[in-house]
Amino acid sequence: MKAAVVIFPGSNRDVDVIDALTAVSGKEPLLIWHRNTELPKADLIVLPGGFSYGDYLRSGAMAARSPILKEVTVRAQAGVAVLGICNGFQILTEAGLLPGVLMANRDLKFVCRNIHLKVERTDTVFTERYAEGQVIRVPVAHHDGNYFSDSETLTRIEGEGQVAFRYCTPEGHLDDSVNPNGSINGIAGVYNENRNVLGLMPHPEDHIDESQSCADGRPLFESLVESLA
Amino acid sequence: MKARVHITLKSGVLDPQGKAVHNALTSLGFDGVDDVRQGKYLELDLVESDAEQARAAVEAMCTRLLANTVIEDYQIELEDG
Amino acid sequence: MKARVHITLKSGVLDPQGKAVHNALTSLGFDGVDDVRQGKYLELDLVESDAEQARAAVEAMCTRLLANTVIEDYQIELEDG
Amino acid sequence: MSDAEPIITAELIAEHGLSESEYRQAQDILGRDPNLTELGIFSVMWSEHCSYKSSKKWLKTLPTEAPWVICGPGENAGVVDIGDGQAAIFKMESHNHPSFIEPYQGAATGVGGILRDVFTMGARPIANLNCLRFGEPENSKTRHLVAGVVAGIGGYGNCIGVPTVGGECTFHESYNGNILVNAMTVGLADADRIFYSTAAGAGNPVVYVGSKTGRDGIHGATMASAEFDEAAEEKRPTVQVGDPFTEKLLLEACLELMDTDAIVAIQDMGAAGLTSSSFEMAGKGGMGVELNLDHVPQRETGMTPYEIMLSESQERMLMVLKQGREDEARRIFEKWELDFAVVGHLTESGRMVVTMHGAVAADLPIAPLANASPEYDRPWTAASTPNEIHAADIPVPNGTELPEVSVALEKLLSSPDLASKRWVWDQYDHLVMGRTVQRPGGDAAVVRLPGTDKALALTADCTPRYCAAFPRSGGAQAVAETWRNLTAVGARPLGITDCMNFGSPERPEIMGQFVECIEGMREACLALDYPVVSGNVSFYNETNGAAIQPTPAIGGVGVIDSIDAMATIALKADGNDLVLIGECNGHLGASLYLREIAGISEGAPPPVDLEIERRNGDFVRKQIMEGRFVSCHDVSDGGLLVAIAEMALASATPRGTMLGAHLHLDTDIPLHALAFGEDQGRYIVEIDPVGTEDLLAAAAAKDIPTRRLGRCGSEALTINGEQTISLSVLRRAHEGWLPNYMAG
Ligand SMILES: Nc1ncnc2c1ncn2[C@@H]1O[C@H](COP(=O)(O)OP(=O)(O)O)[C@@H](O)[C@H]1O
Ligand SMILES: [Mg+2]
Repeated sequence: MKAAVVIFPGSNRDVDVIDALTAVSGKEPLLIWHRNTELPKADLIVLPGGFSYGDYLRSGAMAARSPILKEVTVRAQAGVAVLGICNGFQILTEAGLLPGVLMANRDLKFVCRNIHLKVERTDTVFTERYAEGQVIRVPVAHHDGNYFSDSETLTRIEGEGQVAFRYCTPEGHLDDSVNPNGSINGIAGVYNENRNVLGLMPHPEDHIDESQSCADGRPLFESLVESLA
Repeated sequence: MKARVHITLKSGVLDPQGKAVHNALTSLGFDGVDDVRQGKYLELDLVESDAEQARAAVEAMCTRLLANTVIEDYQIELEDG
Repeated sequence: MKARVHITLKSGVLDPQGKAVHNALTSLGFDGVDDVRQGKYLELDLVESDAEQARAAVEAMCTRLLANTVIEDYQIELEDG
Repeated sequence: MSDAEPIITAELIAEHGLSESEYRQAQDILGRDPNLTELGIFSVMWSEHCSYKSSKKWLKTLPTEAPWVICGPGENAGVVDIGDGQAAIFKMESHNHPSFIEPYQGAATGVGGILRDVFTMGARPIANLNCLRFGEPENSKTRHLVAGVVAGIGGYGNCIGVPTVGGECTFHESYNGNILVNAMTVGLADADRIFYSTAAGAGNPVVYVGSKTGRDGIHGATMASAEFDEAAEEKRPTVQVGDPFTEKLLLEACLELMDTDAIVAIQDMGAAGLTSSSFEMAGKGGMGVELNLDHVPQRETGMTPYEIMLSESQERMLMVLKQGREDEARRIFEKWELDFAVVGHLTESGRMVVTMHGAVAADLPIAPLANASPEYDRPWTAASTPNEIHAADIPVPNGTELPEVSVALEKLLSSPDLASKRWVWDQYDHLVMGRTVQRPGGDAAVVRLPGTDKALALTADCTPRYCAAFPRSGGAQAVAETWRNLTAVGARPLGITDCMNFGSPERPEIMGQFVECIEGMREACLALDYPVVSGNVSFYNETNGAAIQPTPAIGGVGVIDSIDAMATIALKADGNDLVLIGECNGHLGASLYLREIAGISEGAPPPVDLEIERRNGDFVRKQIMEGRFVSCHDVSDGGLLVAIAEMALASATPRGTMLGAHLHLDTDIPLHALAFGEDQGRYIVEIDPVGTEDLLAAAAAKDIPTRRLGRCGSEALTINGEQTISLSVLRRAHEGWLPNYMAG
């Protein structure tokens, strides 16, 4: 699998995802500077976490309008796998590649802690290494992760099975008390219609091996390596 | 020419910032507040001096960058300056 | 009665947000912008119907909570509503 | 000179914080009266904050050397060798006054400033810590200050993408009008690629990079050196707004340029901005500088030389480049969309010649300002010896001992100083970079070094109530506690940075606190082979004549040779033995038990026997490195039972189940003194029972006292088989206080 990581000014979890991709695939990803207007050929495009352009104005807003996003959009429409984590998710929604928006967390505070996620489906290139209904533990670290969409869109993405992950209890129950940011329906990640674009707020790339206290994020990268090899 | 842009959440969209300010005011003893809504405010200094042109430009800025029209409304005021 | 409050950075105080918006507008090809300043905008619904009383109350809210006058200015407009 | 050049009056001199004799000294240096710009330069260069004029004499007594120290105090940050060609670079700095006035921005720019101190030396920052002191919770300002400061620290560190992995956060009325916000950064560099601030090479260009200069924070440095009074709060001087996004760009651009060999010297523009950075770089190299302020990137129009020289705008750096390398450097900064300007060059003259609009705005000799600032031997009085408190004199409130112990434990764990600070660190991204192997909540945070099994252990500590009770043992204890925290995770302690927060040095009793804390620190550093490599002094932390508790915050850094042999505090398995290493004397003086349960704030703090400290710690560390302990926790605030409870609470699984212990606390000292006494130099370890006898024997062979405390098991703490304390109740108390308080 050949992966390309797009770096924006202010990206800061680029290191984390580069380390994860390298550890799991054995190959270092290509690094693409945001000003590039051309993307090399790649099987996977990653938009990493961070604070692109400081997240000033709205998170992801300015990066979504940078030249490279035009290229990313073309590739996404052509079926190339695109993964947006945290700020990457915010950028994908701002660019219109994924439905909905990410608003400020319900209690207006940055939140960094482990949460549990229910894997909603395992028939995608991102999740095939997970078990049906599996609950995984990964950290979140964001200020604007409160997923919102109008009710029409919500009905559509729920109906089409575009929800990728939901915040849940360790036992897999949906419960507002474990929703770290107030996301509607506990949504932590969504796919596009074709399920080749995934955006999620939590950080699977920070739970890759046991020294990080848990390796539940690893299968996501293993899925990609396996299906995109 | 100066443009003043107000970006506010669409009605129906939850406004946690406004709610937090409201709660804080109440706990400081400011009782007579029924509701608080928070938005963004931008002041742009424009080279353009023709009002119509200026409005069209700012309109474009709003839809292309300044507001996320999924959840936000915007309002533009122009002012000679 | 409705109060509209604008909270802006004092002149001379660095406005990283405004600066970033300005840069983004420029790189999107909006050339005719000389400067951008970003502030906050609040709409308060007040029980009070007397303008003078209302202004005094909002004034107090601004100094005690809404603005930090070390770096911010505020401006209050009242509106019957 | 502009026509508006004011006359230098006595009033103007006083406003600039210069004493009469200092002004006379300035006249002597110049051989004439200074103009306004020059007066401003003298004022900031000779401010307490920049010149260390009251503290220098005493700071010099601290041990700063060890074979592994690459660079001690005097540079932007300290540097220690951590093996394999790598170096750790670290420093702690205060941003107390600005944070009181504008908590979010004050704290945020504090983080920004300390980050620059570290990456200016060529290090990539890999971790932040922070020491926070707030007024009593009941004070009407406290909640707002906590919320703002924590959000500001997070806002800056999270955005720039450096994990904030540890710190402390306590409350006391003495900080009601003077909170403390001390920020620490640790960076990583190649040991042979360290960048220093000594200017060299006449003709070399002086280059300004980063953000533009505005009128912000003019006189920040003198503000940090002036007492607060009600009027100052009224005046509300300007504070700066931080721009972490620009700092992130500045960081990447500087590191990119540092990969070349174009830089001769580099220094961030912190307090006193362009003035102190240019004077210090030139002063160290014995060079002169010609600065042309017309070239300084400016955010505002009509700025005067005075304003440009004194501005404390953030996110700026000053460098001396090799001649001819300007274009190469410029390309890098332009790629990162930052300002880049050649603002002058070095000369052989030894003078700072500042011009603007074609006129000379200031012309001063550098050495007398940079290297020969005033130095004071301020009068100080020794602290009186506090009275010894005997456990037997501290009655157990209701006669029957046992229930009191459990009630006291719950109360202590939910007291402001001991309550969990999860509410704080949840707002800090403590995981970004993906290398945090011990998160906040343990004894020391542990951050893995990329590509290796090694790690850095980091901690920050101080116990101000000990320092207030008896500064000398308080100073020693602060150093020892960081050393112990590093040891408890299995790290070899390498060195410390300090942030000395005190009241006005012009008062002999405050100066005495400073002198004696330093003396205690000196003794501890010597005994533990644990040098001071960087630090910062913040005086004048007082309001209306009431000073803060003396607070020498210590940041400690150690190295773990293999993370496989690292220890954590969480209890691990049913049936394991719990053993105390170190001696119990039941010392209750100046303890939290005394303050929180008995309502008494007095008595001598626990004695710090540094020889015992070293012996016990070296023993524990060796055992951890050999993989003998499954968990380890040092005993500090709150004493033995609090430490055991912390270990049990830390064992919580995601589903909330916890592992408790059956404890045998039978002894000749009263139970409450055994449970809550704060004797120093102690560790609790969890060990597989097959190894316990060997451990006890190995300790005995070194004359190290040990005590079997009991065995892990059940979901509660039981004491002497008589009393059961529910862990879920303790957890609720421990985790609940801060969020409940903040929601209030
Ligand atoms: N302001 C803070 N920022 C980050 N972590 C903090 C802060 N305050 C406390 N902590 C964390 O809480 C834990 C307990 O702190 P403390 O009581 O000072 O520990 P100790 O007694 O071991 O020195 C530590 O892991 C510490 O890093
Ligand atoms: Mg400890």
